[in-house]
Amino acid sequence: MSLTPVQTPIIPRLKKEKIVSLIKTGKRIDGRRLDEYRPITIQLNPIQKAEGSAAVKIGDTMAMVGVKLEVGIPYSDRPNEGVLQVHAEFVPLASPTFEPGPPDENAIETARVIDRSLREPRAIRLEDLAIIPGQKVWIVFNDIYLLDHDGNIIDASMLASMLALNVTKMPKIVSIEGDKVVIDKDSRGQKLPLNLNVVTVTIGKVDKYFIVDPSLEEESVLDAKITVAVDSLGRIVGLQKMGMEGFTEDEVDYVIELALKKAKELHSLLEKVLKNPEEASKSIV
Amino acid sequence: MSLTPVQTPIIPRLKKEKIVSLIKTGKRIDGRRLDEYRPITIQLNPIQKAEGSAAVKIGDTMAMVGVKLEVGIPYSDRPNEGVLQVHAEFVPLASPTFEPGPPDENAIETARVIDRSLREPRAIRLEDLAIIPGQKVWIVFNDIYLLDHDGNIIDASMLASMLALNVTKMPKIVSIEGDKVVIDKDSRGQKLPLNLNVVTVTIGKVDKYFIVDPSLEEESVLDAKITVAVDSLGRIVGLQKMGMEGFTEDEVDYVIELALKKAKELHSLLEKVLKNPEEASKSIV
Amino acid sequence: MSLTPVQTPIIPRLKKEKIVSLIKTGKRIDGRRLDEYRPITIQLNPIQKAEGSAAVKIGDTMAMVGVKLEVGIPYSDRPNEGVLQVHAEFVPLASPTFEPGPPDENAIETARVIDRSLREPRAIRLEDLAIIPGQKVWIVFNDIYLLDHDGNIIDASMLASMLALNVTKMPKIVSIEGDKVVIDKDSRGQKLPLNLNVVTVTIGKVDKYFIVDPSLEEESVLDAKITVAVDSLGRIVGLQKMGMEGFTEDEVDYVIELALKKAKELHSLLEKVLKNPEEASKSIV
Amino acid sequence: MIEKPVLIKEDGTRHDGRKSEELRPIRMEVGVLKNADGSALVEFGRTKVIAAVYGPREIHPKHMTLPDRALIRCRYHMAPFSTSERKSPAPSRREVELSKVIREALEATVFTDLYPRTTIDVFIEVLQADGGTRTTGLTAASLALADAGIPMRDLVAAVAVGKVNGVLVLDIDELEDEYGEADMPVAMMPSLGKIVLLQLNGVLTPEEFKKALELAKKGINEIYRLQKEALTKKYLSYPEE
Amino acid sequence: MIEKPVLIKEDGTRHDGRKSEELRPIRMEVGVLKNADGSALVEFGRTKVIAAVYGPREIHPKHMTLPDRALIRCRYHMAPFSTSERKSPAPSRREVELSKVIREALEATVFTDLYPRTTIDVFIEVLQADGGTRTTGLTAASLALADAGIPMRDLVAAVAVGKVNGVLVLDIDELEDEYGEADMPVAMMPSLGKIVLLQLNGVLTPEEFKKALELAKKGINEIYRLQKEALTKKYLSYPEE
Amino acid sequence: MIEKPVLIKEDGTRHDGRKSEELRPIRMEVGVLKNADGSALVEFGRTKVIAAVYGPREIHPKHMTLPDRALIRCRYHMAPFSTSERKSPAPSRREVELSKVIREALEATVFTDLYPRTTIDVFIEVLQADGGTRTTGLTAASLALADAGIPMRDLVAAVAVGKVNGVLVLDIDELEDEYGEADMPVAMMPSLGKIVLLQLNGVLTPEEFKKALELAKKGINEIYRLQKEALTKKYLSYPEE
Repeated sequence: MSLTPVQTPIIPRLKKEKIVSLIKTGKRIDGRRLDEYRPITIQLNPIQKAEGSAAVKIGDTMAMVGVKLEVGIPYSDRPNEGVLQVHAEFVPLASPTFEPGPPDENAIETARVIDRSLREPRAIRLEDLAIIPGQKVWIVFNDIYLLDHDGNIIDASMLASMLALNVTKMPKIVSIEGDKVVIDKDSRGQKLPLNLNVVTVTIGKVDKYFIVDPSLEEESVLDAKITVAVDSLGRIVGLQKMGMEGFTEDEVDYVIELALKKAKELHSLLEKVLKNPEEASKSIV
Repeated sequence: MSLTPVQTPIIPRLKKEKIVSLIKTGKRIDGRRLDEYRPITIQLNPIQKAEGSAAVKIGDTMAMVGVKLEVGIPYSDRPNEGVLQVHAEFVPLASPTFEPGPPDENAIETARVIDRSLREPRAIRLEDLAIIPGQKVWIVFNDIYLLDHDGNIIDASMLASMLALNVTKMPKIVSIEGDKVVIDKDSRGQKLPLNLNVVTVTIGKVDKYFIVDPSLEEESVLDAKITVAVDSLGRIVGLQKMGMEGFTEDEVDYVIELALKKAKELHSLLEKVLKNPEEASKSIV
Repeated sequence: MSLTPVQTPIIPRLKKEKIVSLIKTGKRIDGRRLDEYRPITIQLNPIQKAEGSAAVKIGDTMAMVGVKLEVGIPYSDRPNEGVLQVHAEFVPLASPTFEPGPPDENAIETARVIDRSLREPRAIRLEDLAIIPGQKVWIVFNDIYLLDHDGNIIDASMLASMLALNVTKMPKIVSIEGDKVVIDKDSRGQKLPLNLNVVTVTIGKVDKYFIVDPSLEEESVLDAKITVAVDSLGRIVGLQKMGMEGFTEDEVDYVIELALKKAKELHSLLEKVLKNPEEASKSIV
Repeated sequence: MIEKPVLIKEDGTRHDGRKSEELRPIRMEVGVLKNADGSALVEFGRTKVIAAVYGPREIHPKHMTLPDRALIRCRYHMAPFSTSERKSPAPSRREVELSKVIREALEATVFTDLYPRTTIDVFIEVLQADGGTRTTGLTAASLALADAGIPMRDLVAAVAVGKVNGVLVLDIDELEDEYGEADMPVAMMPSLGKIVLLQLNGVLTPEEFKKALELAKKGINEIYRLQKEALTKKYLSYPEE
Repeated sequence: MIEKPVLIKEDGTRHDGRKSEELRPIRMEVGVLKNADGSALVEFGRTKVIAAVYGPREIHPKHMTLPDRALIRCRYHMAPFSTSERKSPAPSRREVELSKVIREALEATVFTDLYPRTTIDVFIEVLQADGGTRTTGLTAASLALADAGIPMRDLVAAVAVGKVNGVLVLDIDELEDEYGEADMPVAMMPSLGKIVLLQLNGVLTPEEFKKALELAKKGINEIYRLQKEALTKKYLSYPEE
Repeated sequence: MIEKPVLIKEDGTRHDGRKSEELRPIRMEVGVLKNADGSALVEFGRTKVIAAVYGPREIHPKHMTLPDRALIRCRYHMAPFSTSERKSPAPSRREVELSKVIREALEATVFTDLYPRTTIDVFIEVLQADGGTRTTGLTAASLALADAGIPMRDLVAAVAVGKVNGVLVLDIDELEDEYGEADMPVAMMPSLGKIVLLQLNGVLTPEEFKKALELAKKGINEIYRLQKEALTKKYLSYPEE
């Protein structure tokens, strides 16, 4: 069952009013423009034991992704393709409001939005991940781990996922006998085959105003928000409207246009980081 | 753990007293005789995607059953037989007192009483449902779904199960290679092989009086009840005493006799419906 | 999550004070010496359906162990060895403070301490329990069932485990075809192959004093305790410090020495019982 | 692996004979359950969904109470026999997500501040799934809310638009969803012109997205008309029966 | 698949040498546990069950309290080593059902209205299962209730009757249950002549049913006698020890 | 099955070049998270753990409140990508046990009686597991408690000693743990000389145990020094930044 969420942590009413009134004058409480992301910091491969990993900070929101590859069985309706599994854990370390336990609806939604945004434009070349067609394929686990929650979890998680997938190197296959595949986790060879990159842009609505990359304080005053997934070809590859209010058609059009613009910036950032990983990667965890 | 149930929804004491005092004069609050069922309405095959299905209304109690067939592995102690799985879900849509979640003890008891009543007289010819003996057999899922609860869930669920099994057509087997069985869910051929029909008759006890097919209001005043499963040969193929009081031997004898009589009526109804499905089937869901 | 436990059942403060003040004079509330076990009673093979079983009473603490053997798949990193599985259930019958449900942290800790104490010194010759190396091996289930809790659960559970394993006889293998192993549960042949015996000695700390085999009342006044597992060669094969206080190094040294001494007594008891099972085994359950 | 079926025929019609902008046959019935405070059965083609509303009623446990508004609790759930492969009754991740987006869509329309300290429970059971179950469910849920007499800003009407062989089509069914390129469920409060549910599972260019949204709106207006008819039939025609 | 064993020999005796109307050797011990307020160990042949009662005691959480009577909570549970194949410790559907029918049988005899706002907890642990575990468990539970000093209308005594090779037999064991045609567990409050548990897992003609019930009653009276003996032994012979 | 690697080379050094009594490179950072009241990141070689503390804060549900002291809640948890084989996110029995022994070690140092009726929550997340995760986690947790300003009797510093090819070695890593003969995690309040966690997974003679404990103490004193440095760096060097 999905329940109306209780607003926690409680942001004082006065602060909320200030956030809203600032937005109405085109300003934000942390000094940003309405269409501006917070500073983005990136660390590549913080986890050597993962086949690929990345940590991303957008402002104080910190998300990690570890990619693991294992040999498994394909879905029966896709016998010749690898399997992508996206999971997200919002561990209680990340926020005073998170509880230990299995993923709640927000963590599940985050994982599923990112899963679809990767799957639909075929960001990963799953068709190249069959080992024994129909029997054994690579399972790609994309595990999202949220370490600090300061708003806009999805965009940080998507960026970390895309970066981790880009730096993933596949374990070597040592031998295949019958349907037994032996791999060597400790020696990694080829890069994970990708077709293209995807980013998400999340835009919040306050009254008639729209803000990019809402922080946690700002999320508490949002009427609703939309996450738009955009691939490196400029196509819309995912959409998720969230929150307890609606959008007019014109508002949706505006949001999409703004998202396409911001997505370009994020794609540039991605490319820059991946071109010069040593330079661009900072120590986060 | 099983706990003394809390009586909900609370029926006013005055109403309860009226129900009881009426029964003591041989009458019932809805005008029925003590040994009379409420009107029974039947819909065959409301769910085309199931291999067989039926909806049954007894008064306002509405139960659906969908039968699905899948290929699976036999029980190790019955390697040459198909597998019957009966499950019941009392979804929260059906009553203000039902909660979402896994089946509670009442749903489990309902499913198990029906399971045994089908299994013991070999209502389904499970021995004809082996595909590759010892390795692959048909799994028959008989899923009971309660949509509206107005008392006497078991009899409605049993009737719906028996009807759904009678109209079930088995998916065609496309190919068998080694131990791999390929079936075509979209083309159905043979009928599910049955040996006989089974119905249940539930009789409630109020003081020294006995009522057939208790409604929800009546269930709130019952001391106890017995469900008797009777097959088309007139044999007793299942018994379940429920409720927090006992029966004398004489009372049990009376209940059994009454149940055997009412079972004949239900068997006639079953036959009539199955002989003229178009005519007898009404739109329920 | 692990939580500070609530002290239940509540032992009156006066009684606690008495227990402590007695200990400080070298005495115990039940008249024992500080380094003395309560009387130990043993029953061998109370459960004929288990491959081996034992019940042990230490004072009023009663623990049973049933050992079952099944054919299963080896761990991938130990393809040529049998598998040992130790589980403990603290059923609600055993104490007013136990709740039905999956094992809590205390039951899990007990099972894991005993598991390690058996595994590390290779008490069971797991290497002799492969049936088809790499494919089928014996799974040894050592199920601990606590029936009455009067303190020092671990030592009673360990004793019962060691005895049950000693009297375990393995089911006969009827046939092996390919990777299919057929066994006959009803005829048992060879003994389970063991290398050595292990016992645990649990010692509680109260202020600067140490008591062996604390009873439930005594456990309520302990600052902390240590369980020392000792094998029949006199080696330390497991350690677990428990409770919310620390030990100095000197205290640890003292505890270890005392444990080694008491372990010898328990090993003698074990040997005596196993040499004359008929004589030594009493009826417990 | 089954071969991809012909989804758009040479004459431009779809595999089931519909035109690209045509809805499936729709059936709506209001007040189909006795116990529920409100209920509705809605079919879009073979997709069959039943929704029930209980409330406003007391909340247990009490600590979940909201002081200034009604809590909305919503469960989207599929019957085990509703799908081709039997569905396990345990709630899947998909059902958890859909329960959330459906609840959020309904939050926008219910006047929850009229019933503080209560809960309004919405239960959606998919009896047969043949594409568009979330939109059919949302359409049924808003009818059930109306049937329960719960004040709303507007009904919610919903439909999924798809892209199939490059063609945008209205109200896709399961086959089109499985082999098509995009599935975009949309829900609106039609009189207020507000989009309360919007998801995209697939790939669209910005231009295609605009057209798809227009197409959804067209379908939603038709569904809205049918919803009002169904309510009228139950509540206004009553004396004539 | 194992061949069906000979269940009724030529001389009419059963596989274990019993006559058709003969009980297995029965052992009953009352007060076997220290912590429980009442307890009993009962064996019917190799079937071995221990029952404990805690209460009347306070309920947590409080909201489960019944204002006018004691709550009864009952758990029937099997030890993992009690069966031929190891039983997973998680409660099975069978254990859930049996906990319910055992609880209902006990509800009929306990004067629950004497202890409003409390709970009486009955825990039944099957240590070895060789047929008739629910009836053995119920027999043990009613002894444990008596041992806990809880006022009851009567003891509950229980036994299962079976039909094996067409013959009605008393107190069936696992082998007879597995290969027989019917298993009918019956529990009674013998002095009051009330049947408080009645189930049938199998096929009986109406005539057979009548005879089976008579046979059960016969066994129950004998079990009842043993129960009273066991209680007497504990409570009356005490000074002699 | 992989062949056992050379763990102690001919020159007495270990597989990674360390001497037997040498710690891995250690990194400690305090205050790394925004939301948590206190936090710390600690690395022992490739083992990387982050710990956060929330509290003292209110408890939900209320009935868990302790009247005379703070409740401590502690969770040791591994990220799915932290291990060679992906770890399922559901808590394992191992994680349940380690949460308990870590909590008990912390109970000994926190002045819980200063904050009655509150909870202090300690969350330990293993980001990369390469041996010694519980001791690294405990070291991080005590830094996080200090960072949260929670009064403690002493810091807790911890390390695991191993026996590898018969040699006692300090701060074993995963490879040494897997192929070695013993793994003994030890945690102390170093200034108070109190051992607050002690486990042994392996076989030691009484003499070896004594030596192992001495070796652990040596490592713990070094770790303690680094902890104090890390806290000083954060709190005293602050004005210089």
